[in-house]
Parts: sequence; C-alpha cells; structure tokens
Amino acid sequence: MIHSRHRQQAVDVDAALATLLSPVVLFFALGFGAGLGRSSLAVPEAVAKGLSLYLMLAIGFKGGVEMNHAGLDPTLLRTVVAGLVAGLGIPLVAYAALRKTTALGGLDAASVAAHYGSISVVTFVAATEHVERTLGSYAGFIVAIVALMETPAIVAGLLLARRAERGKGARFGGALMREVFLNGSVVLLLGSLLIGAITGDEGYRSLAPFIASPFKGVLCLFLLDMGVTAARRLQDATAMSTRLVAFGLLMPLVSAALGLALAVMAGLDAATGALFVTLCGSASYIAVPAAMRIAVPKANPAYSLGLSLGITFPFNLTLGIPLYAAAAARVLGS
Amino acid sequence: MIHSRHRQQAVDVDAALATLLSPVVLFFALGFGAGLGRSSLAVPEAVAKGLSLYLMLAIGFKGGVEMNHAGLDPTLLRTVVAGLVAGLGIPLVAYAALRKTTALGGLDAASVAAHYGSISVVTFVAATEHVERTLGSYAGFIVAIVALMETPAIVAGLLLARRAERGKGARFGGALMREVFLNGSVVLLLGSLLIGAITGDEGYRSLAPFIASPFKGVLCLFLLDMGVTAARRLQDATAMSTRLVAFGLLMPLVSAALGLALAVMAGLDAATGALFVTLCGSASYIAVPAAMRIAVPKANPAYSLGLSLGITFPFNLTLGIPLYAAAAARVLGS
Amino acid sequence: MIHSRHRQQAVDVDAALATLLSPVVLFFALGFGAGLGRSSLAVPEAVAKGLSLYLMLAIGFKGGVEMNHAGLDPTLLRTVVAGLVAGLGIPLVAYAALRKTTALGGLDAASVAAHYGSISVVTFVAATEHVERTLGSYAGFIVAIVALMETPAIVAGLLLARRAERGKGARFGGALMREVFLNGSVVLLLGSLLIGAITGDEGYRSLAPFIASPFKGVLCLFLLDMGVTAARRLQDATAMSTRLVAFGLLMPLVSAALGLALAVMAGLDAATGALFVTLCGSASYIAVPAAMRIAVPKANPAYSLGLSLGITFPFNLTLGIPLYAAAAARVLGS
Amino acid sequence: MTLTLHARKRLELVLDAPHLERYLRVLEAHGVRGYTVLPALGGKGSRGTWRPSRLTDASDRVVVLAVVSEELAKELLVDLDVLFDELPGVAFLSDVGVLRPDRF
Amino acid sequence: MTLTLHARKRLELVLDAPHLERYLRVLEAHGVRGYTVLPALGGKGSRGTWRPSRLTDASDRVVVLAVVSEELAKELLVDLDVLFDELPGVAFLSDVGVLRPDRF
Amino acid sequence: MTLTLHARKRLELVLDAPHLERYLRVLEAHGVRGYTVLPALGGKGSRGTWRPSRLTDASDRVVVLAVVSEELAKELLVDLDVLFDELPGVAFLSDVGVLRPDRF
Ligand SMILES: Nc1ncnc2c1ncn2[C@@H]1O[C@H](COP(=O)(O)O)[C@@H](O)[C@H]1O
Ligand SMILES: Nc1ncnc2c1ncn2[C@@H]1O[C@H](COP(=O)(O)O)[C@@H](O)[C@H]1O
Ligand SMILES: Nc1ncnc2c1ncn2[C@@H]1O[C@H](COP(=O)(O)O)[C@@H](O)[C@H]1O
Ligand code: NA
Ligand code: NA
Ligand code: NA
Repeated sequence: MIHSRHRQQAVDVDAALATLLSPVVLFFALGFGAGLGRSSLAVPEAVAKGLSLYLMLAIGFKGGVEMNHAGLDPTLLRTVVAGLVAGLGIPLVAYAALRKTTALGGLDAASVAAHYGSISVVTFVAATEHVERTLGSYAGFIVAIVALMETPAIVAGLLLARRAERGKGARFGGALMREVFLNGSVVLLLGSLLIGAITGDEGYRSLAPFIASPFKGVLCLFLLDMGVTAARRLQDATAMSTRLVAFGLLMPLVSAALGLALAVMAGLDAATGALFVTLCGSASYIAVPAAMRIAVPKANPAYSLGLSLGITFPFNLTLGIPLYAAAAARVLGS
Repeated sequence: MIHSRHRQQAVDVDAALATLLSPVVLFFALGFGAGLGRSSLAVPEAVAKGLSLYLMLAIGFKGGVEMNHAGLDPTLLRTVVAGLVAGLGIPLVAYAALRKTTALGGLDAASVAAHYGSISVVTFVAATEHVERTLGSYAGFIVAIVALMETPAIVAGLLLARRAERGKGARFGGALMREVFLNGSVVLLLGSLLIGAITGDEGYRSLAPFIASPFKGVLCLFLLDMGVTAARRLQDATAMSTRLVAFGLLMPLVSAALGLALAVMAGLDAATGALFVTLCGSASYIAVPAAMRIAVPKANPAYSLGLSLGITFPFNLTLGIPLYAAAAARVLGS
Repeated sequence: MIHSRHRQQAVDVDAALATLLSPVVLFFALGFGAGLGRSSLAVPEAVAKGLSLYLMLAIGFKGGVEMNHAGLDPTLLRTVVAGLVAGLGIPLVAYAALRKTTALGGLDAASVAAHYGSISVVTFVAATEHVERTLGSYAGFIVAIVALMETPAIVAGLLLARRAERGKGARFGGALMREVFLNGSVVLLLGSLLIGAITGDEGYRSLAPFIASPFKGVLCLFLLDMGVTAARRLQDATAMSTRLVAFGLLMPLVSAALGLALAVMAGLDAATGALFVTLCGSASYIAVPAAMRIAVPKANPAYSLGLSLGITFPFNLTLGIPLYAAAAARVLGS
Repeated sequence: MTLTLHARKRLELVLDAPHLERYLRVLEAHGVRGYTVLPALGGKGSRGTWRPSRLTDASDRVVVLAVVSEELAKELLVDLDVLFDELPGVAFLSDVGVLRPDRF
Repeated sequence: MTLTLHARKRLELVLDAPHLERYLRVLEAHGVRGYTVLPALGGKGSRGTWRPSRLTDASDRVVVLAVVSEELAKELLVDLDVLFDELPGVAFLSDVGVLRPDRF
Repeated sequence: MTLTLHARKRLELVLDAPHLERYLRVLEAHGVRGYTVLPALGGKGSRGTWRPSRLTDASDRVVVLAVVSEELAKELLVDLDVLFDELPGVAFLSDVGVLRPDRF
C-alpha cells in the first residue's frame, strides 16, 4: 500500500516534470522571461487574437466530434449542474476572502471574484495536453462545460457589485446581456462544438490537417505571447499587496478543491474530472474583463487582470495542472 | 427518362444538403448568426486579410500546377472571351435593372452594376469544394479566368457612371488604372498561377503541407469571419428597399443563366462550367469597391457592399453554388 | 582538371537556376514586381510580423534539435570567435568605404555600417533552403551564431557614431542595452534553440506539423511581403546616389569574402560554411534599425533601410546565396 | 481670394472603448451630424497608466472628435458631465473654423 | 525662463483613405513642409455612419494634421474648398503655438 | 443650464515611437497627471516622408496629447525644447476648456 503510493507519487512527479519541460510550458517560460526582462519580443495583438480564435475553434470542434462518437453522456447533465454550482459558488467564496483578507473595495472585489468564478480557455487547452498524456482521453462534452462556465460567474459578480454599491456602480442592460450570453468565446466554442457534432468523422478528416496536426505548435506560439502578456500584467500590478498575491496563489487551490468534490458527485472519470478541476481552478481573462468593464465601470481592471493573468495563470500552467491531474487521478481513480 | 431525372434530382438535393451541412457553410452560418445577434465574436482585420491572401495564393498556385499538367487547353481562349463578355455584359443588365426597378441614382446604380459584373474569389473557392466533391476535377486555367474577370466590369461601371453624370462623377487616372490592373488580388492570383505553372509538381510537393492540407480549415476560419462581416453589412443596409433586396437575390440568377449560356458556347466541361457559372453569379467585394471609391467618389458604398456582401454572398454560398453546379451538370453533362 | 572545373561550374549554374526558379524566390520576385508597379498588394503588418516570428521560432527550434543530436561541436567555439570578428570587423570596413566613396555623414555612415555588420534572419532562412538542397545538412549550432551575430555590430556602430560626433549623437543607456541584448529576435532565436535542445526528438515530433511541414510555404508568403517592402524601400531611397547603390551591391561581396576566410580558419564544413558566409554577406533590417533609432536618433533610417532592404536583400536572395554556396563548396570542399 | 471661416466648437473625448456606444447615444440624442472615432495606444489618467489589453478590448481607449455649433456644444457638455459621474472619460473643448457652415 | 511661442494654424482634415494621395498632392503643391496622417476607426458624416470595411480599404478614413503659417493655411483652404466639391472630406482650422518658427 | 469651462492648454507632440519613453519621462518629471498616446500612419517632416517600417518599429511615429495647466505647459516647453536638440519631434500648443478643473 505505502509502496504503491510511493510509486504513484514518483509517477506524478515524473508527469509533472514532463509537463514542466514540455515545449508548451517552455515557450511560456521564454515569453515570461522576455517580458520580465522587458525584451522587445512581442506577438502582434491581431495575431495573438487570431491564434486564440484558432485554439477555441479547434478545441470546440474536436470536442464536438468526440460527442458525435460517444452520443449523449449520462454524466453530461450532472456536470452541467456541477459547472453552474462552481460558477455561482466560487465568486461568493472569492468575494468573502478578498473582503476579509485584502484592502480591495466592494466593486473591485466583486469584479475579481467574477474572474475566478469563470474559466480560462488557454489553461484548459494546456491541461488537455497534460491529461491526454497522463490520464488518457476525456469526454468531449467537457468543452461544452467550458463554454457554459464562462457566464454564470459574471452574473454572480454583478449581483455582488450591486450589493456593494446599491444600484450605482453596476448596470444590467442590452450591451451587457450580449457580452454575457453572446461573448465571442462562448459563441465560438459552442458553435464549433455543434459543427463538430454535426459533421463528425467526415468533417474531422477534412479539417484535421488544420485543427489537429499543427495544434500543439500553435499553442506554443500562443503561450509565448501569453508569457509576455502575463509578465507585463504582473509588472503593471506592482502595487499589489502580499495579501493579494497570496489570494492569487491560494484561491485556485480552494476552487480546485471545490471542483474535485463536485467532480466526485458528478461521477466523472479521472481524465474528464482533472479537466473539470482545472476549469474551477482557473480564472478568466477574456470574457469576464470585457463584461465587467461594461457592468462595473468604476472597478479597476489592473487588479483583476494582474491577479488572473499575472499570478494565477502562470501558477496553473506550471504547477496547478499537474497537481489537479494528480489529485483527480487519486480521488477519481486512474 | 423521368425515372432518371428523379434520380438526378435526388442526387442534386443530396449534394446540396451535403454542402449546406459541410463545415465550410456551417462556420459561415455560425459567423452570420453571431453577427446578427451582435455577438462580440470578431476575427481581427489583419488576420482576415492574411487568410484571404492565403486562399488566393493557394488557389492560384494549385491552378498553375494543374495548367502545368494539362498544357494549354484549347478551350482556354474561348473561356477568356466568355469571361470578357460576362464582365462587360452583366453590368449593363444590372444597371438597367437597377434603374428600372429601384430608386438608386445613376452613380450608385453604376457602382453596384460594376460589383455584379466582377467576381467574388471566396465564392469561387467555396464552389471548388462543392464542385470537386460532386463533379470531379476542373480545368486549372479557370483560376486565370477568375483573375481576368475582376477587371472588365470596373471599366463597364466607369463608363456607365460617366454617362450618368457627364464627366463630373467619374474619373480615369493613374491611381485608378493601378487599382484596376494591378489590384492586389489580380496580381496575387495571376502571379501564383504563374509560379505554380513554372514550378509544377516539384513546387507543389514542397508547398502542399502549407497550401493544400490545411486549405479547407483555413477556409472555415475565413468564412466564420465572412459570416460576421456579411451580417454587419446587412444590418448597415437596413435602409435597403424590398426592391433592392430582390435585386440582390435575383441578379445572381440572371447572371448565372447568362454564364451558363456562355459556358455552353465555350464548350466547357461540367465541373469547369459550374465554376464559370458561379463566377458570373457572384459579386465583388474586394477589388471593385476599392476601384469605385476612387473612380466614383460620390457613390455610397453602403449600397454596393450591403448588396454584394450582405445578400448575394450568403445566398450564393448556401443555395447558389449547389444550384449552379446542378444546372451545369444538367446542361453540360456530368 | 579543367574538365572537372567545367562540370563543377555547370552544377553551380544549375543549382543557382534551381534556386532562382524556386517558389521561394519567385514569390519574392512577384512581391517585388507588385511593389515596383505600386500594386495594392499588401500583407498586413501584423501578419508579416507574425510570419517573421514563426520563421525564427521554427529555425531556432530545428537548430536546437540538431544540437541535441550532435552534442557540443568542437568547431562551435571557433565559429563564435569568427562571428564576433565578423560582427566587429565588417562595420569598420563598411564605415571606411562609405566615408571614402560616398557623401554620407559620420552618423549616417556609422548607422549603415552597423546594419552590414549584423545579419538578416530571412536571408539566412532562404539560404538554408538552397544549402540543404545543394550541399546537404548543416550544423545546428549555426542558428546560435545567427542570434549571436545580431549584436556586436550594434556596439561597433555605436562606437563609430561616437567618434564621428564626440558624445553628442550617440547614447548608451538602459533602453539601448535592452534593445541590444534582449531584442526580440535574439531572445526568440536563442530561446527556441534552447527549447529544441532540451526537448529534442520528442519535442520535434510533436511540433513538426507546425514548424517543419508548412515551413517552406510560410516562407513563400513571407517573401511575397518582403518583396513588396523591399521595392517600397528602394523607391523611398530614390535620392540614393550611384555610389551608395554600388556600396549596397559590393559590400556584401566584401563581407562574404571576409566570411569565407573566417570559415576556413574556423574549420567549417561546406554547408555550414556557406551559411556563415551568407550571414556575413547579409545586412540587418530588424534588430539594428531599432537599436540605431535609439542610439543615433539623428541618423536618417531611409539610407540604412534603403540599402539593406532595397538593394542588398534582393541581391543576396537571388544571386548572392547561390554564389556564396558555390564559393564555400569550392573552398571548403563539398 | 480669401474664404470666410465659420466659428464652431471642436469637442474631443477620451473614453473607454466598451463605453463608446453609450457616449455616442448622447451625441445622437442631441442631433450631432458628424464625428470621428480614433484609436489610442495607451495613456495615463486618474486610474493610472494603461496599455491595450490585447486579448480582450476591456482596457482599450478611443478618442472621439466632433465639430459642432456652440449651442450644441453647450448642451452636450451638460449631458456629458452627468455621464462622467458614472463612466470614466475626459472632455476637451476648443475653437475651430470650418469652410462649409451648413454641415456642422 | 519662458519661451516665446509663435502663432501658426493647425489644419485638420478627415478624408477617405483612397483619396489621401490627391489631398496630399494639394499640400505638396503649396509647399507644406510637414504633416502627419492618423488612422480613424469609424465615424459619422453626411454619408451616414461608417466602420472600416476590413477586406478592402474602400471605406477607411484617415485624419491629416498639418501645422502651417496663416498665409499658407488660407491658400490651402481655397484649393481644398474646390476639392470638396468633388471628393468627400471635411476641414477644421484652429490656432496653435509652436516653438521653432523656422520649421512651420 | 450652462457649465463653466476652465481654461487649460492642449499640448500635442509628434515623435518617434522609440523615443516615447524619454519624452514621457519628461512629462512624468513635471507631474503631468494625464496624457493619451495615438498611433500615426505616416507623414512628412524635416527628415522627409515616412511610412511605418513594418518589421521593425524603428520608423513608427506616435502623437502624444496632454491637457495641462498653463504654468505646467510653460515648464514642459522649456524641457521639450532642450530635448528637441537631441531627438526628432515637434510640439504644438493650443487653448482648450475642460469641465473638471481639479483633474488637469
Ligand atoms: N490630461 C489629460 N490629457 C490627455 N489625456 C488624458 C488626460 N487625462 C486623462 N486622459 C486620457 O483619458 C483616459 C482615462 O482617464 P482616467 O479615467 O482619468 O484614467 C486616460 O487613460 C488618458 O488616455
Ligand atoms: N462634424 C464632424 N466632426 C468630426 N468629424 C466629422 C464631422 N463631419 C464629418 N466628419 C468625418 O468625416 C467623414 C466623412 O464625412 P462625410 O463625407 O460628410 O460622410 C465622416 O465619416 C466623419 O468621420
Ligand atoms: N508641420 C507639421 N504638421 C504636422 N506634423 C508634422 C509637422 N512637421 C513634422 N510633423 C510630424 O513630425 C514628424 C517628425 O518630423 P521631422 O523630425 O521634422 O521629420 C514628421 O514625420 C511628421 O509626422
Ligand atoms: Na474558475
Ligand atoms: Na459576377
Ligand atoms: Na553581415
């Protein structure tokens, strides 16, 4: 028993090392180092956005093709519920933690909380690489959960902001509703998933040389850019207190633990569960910032982006993902 | 006889359905829906332009390699003449139709007419996918015809604009001549065609992993963007009367019918003929708008782009192409 | 003897012709022609920068994988020294030549000299295509030399500028040091090299569909853009005297001859030597212009970019590379 | 020959891109007949320095330029002043002359 | 220490990108020694609202900024007024001070 | 209702992107509380016409816009004048009115 646990730990450490030394993480580290050293290395903004669209299209389509194979999974519905619980619950925990332990005001705390309740698509994509290598294939429907989990936290964050400033700071409205339910990444992920599910293997064969073969390389180039961006965000947020930094490092662990409990309840297998846990542990930097800007204009984006991009994202990419996967393997059985 | 026609129709309908449910069209529909719902989904302009260059380079090069195989085709010259007739004739028909049935002024009608006399490269590219699947391979030289047919309609539109406003509204000049004969898509298509013809199979082998394998995937991403753009153009053009909308839907059918007659005269096979008919039925949204802006500055581009991108392009992509291909198969024999 | 020299020359001419008629050079010529004719053909700036990053990432990574195979090469150190000598020596020669034969002032001559002492990554990439085809595989460590040779010439140019204007025109400082040692291309090349060396064959397998298969095609698209840019630079520099033009054509030959001597001393094989000679013969248009702008603000970039991009780059791409490779093959034995 | 210039006001706004629509609605409500939107690369204000946020346009700023009559400018400022309580943004007003008075 | 500022005119044009060359030719013809071209993202004018046309630059607009002497400004306006009959575009003129009078 | 406008100075700089940091350092040193940086597409000056240099940003220009008090403007001009001896760049100063005087 103890013996096998040792062996298991050795495997975990090997897998974690393999991930840390994978091109994907190394290119991120390269960008991060360049950014910290204020090198002139920079991926043009338009190209970075294009790469991000590509990754979402590819991951959505592949998920859809998987769903086409597997048919409707009985655990799908339970996972949807788990995703909703996480998306609405995590912001409450985050908000309470921020108000208790840091000096952030109500609006800023609400905005940051919304970021942590939502998810990071790139963290998810990087996690699929690790999970496929260590735990095998995952259920395609998890991509639908990715899209689904972008939104509820925005609503939670908004309600928190309203409570914080009685109707003044936070606004609902047409523009916001569009941002919440029709934001680009939700539409692209769900749309590609649907197209993958409709066109199935035939569609996959015709698109594979574009969305499958070069996928990992594109991810490397994208993470190079994410490294530069994360380093800049970290530097912009130099005003951040130690307590805020601690929040950025501990909150993902809290959310991931919650996610693991939910994964058990939803009856997920280890691979799919590891991805679900990663989603819970990750923080948004695309959909939520845009929505919060409209909904809570007086919140300062330097806090939320500094934390989600500058601290939590690098942590998850390097240490978080292997940790979440190892925990999921233990608890959900590999 | 009746029996076989039935079977033929069933085949047509199947092929049309297959095209409507192909990833290419579905991604267009996704973008179109996102655009209509005013989602924040957007491909950066620079990336969209880059994808468009890629498609032209790839289609031109592949056409050139085909020509290298086939040698000079005796029907090439006849097709050139057919393309010239279409490029000069369609604007006259379109102008007369617009002046008779809509409230457009002379300059605007001339500008719109020029758009319909020229061609849409993306419609052509999408048509090659459908045609290859249903009618087999086409003559590579048709790509030269694509490049050729961009230009004559501009001259026709210009003459119409001059007649409409006696020398005041429309200008010839160096900048315009460059736009007409050296516009980016003409140069890239013809240049890539030539390079493909020179380097032949050896060139093809070295470039295939770039221009052939991922082609369909790139087309999907590009059409996602075209969907968003087309929806925006349609919304910008809300001021458009029912009669203008009717023009946008019927004019391609008229042009395609003319194209079919010309394809018969030129002696084209079904696959090549289907592409020629599609070219006639399509309307420009790259070369002609740029040229008209210089040549007829007082024309309002909202009309021409609203019609060509907002109405005719979606129509052709979904219903037009299968229809043109079916008609070509019937008339030219499959 | 004479007989074999004839045969050798025939081989050289064939190889040169094959390079001149390769898609890579033909697409450059297409862009160059379009630029001279002032066609509207244009690759968006962001896309061009993205392609350039891709090429550096790919070439760096491939070099690193090669180094992983070969282990540390005993000639590496000698080549480093040779690169330093070239990077510091060529600017001195160039400066003297410019001051003797042209009317350029001290600051402008120093700036141009720095460009010629540094290297052009794209010329190098194009040369690898030619060299691999004609001389076989080269040592992966040469990519490290590429990165290394970007920098010393900047220092040399700066010292020349200081001498020319006693402390007034040229400045050292934090921004400049960053530009010199952490400029984007140095960081990306060396970083990718390192990642390739760390991840080796396994990394290569996972990234090959992105960085290896489509490489040549991407190079074609990039060179199309370089053609347009080079033509524009040439036109902007119409004020350039015949003597300046002569400098742009002869200086690469002088530098290449120096490079050949250094390659002999360093004991390089023909393929690696040909690339080293090409590096010496090429002139920078990315790293050095940026550094000179900060270091010697009063120098006019129209001269340096007109010469390096408008004259030397096209010369090297078409005639220079085959010439350098042939010379290296003769002298270093093929 | 000298042309007469007609006095108008040049209103210049710097605001966050996500709020552009709400600001333009104010302009439209007052019947402003022309304006131009320009991109900004970065800057500094009461909320610190910023640069474009790249993957999301949440921190992009734009400059809106509108040349209007003096009365219209005054009316606009009243409404903009209210908006500035809720949304970030700054406004500058200066004098310009225009050639075709009927257009502004 | 206070520096003297010299009075000049700031000419601002909003025009369609495809016609930029023709406008610049007018500036060059009058010997304008400096100008700057800025991109625009969108706007509204007599021909309705517009946004960049993406695949073609047919509907892109630019802003041209030129600081010139008063006489030169007057001369320019006369020619621009003629051009405005044929091409779309608007012009605004205002007062500025510059440090180095010999340059403008 | 009419709002009172407070008089301020609008400083506009056109400079080379690689030197932006050094110019901003001057602004920061004088305690400028707000500015906006805009991209430029091309232009002409004493060093000839230019367009963006694409692969390197060595020839890109930017426009810096800062609205400041009159005293601050004067101080800034003195320092900028010194900088112009060493670096390329031009400065224009004009009058503007602002709504919230405490911010500028
Ligand atoms: N005095 C100023 N001059 C020019 N631009 C300013 C000024 N103050 C603020 N801005 C711009 O307005 C933006 C928003 O200001 P704020 O909401 O105060 O951070 C800043 O990021 C600047 O781009
Ligand atoms: N009053 C104005 N203030 C600022 N920009 C304007 C104004 N009027 C027109 N413009 C700009 O000039 C462009 C062309 O105007 P127009 O030709 O009248 O449609 C518009 O799209 C706006 O970008
Ligand atoms: N009179 C002017 N009006 C507007 N912009 C100018 C003027 N003079 C110079 N500039 C801008 O400042 C840049 C640098 O000027 P220079 O250093 O004189 O070449 C030019 O490229 C223009 O973009
Ligand atoms: Na989360
Ligand atoms: Na047509
Ligand atoms: Na060199």
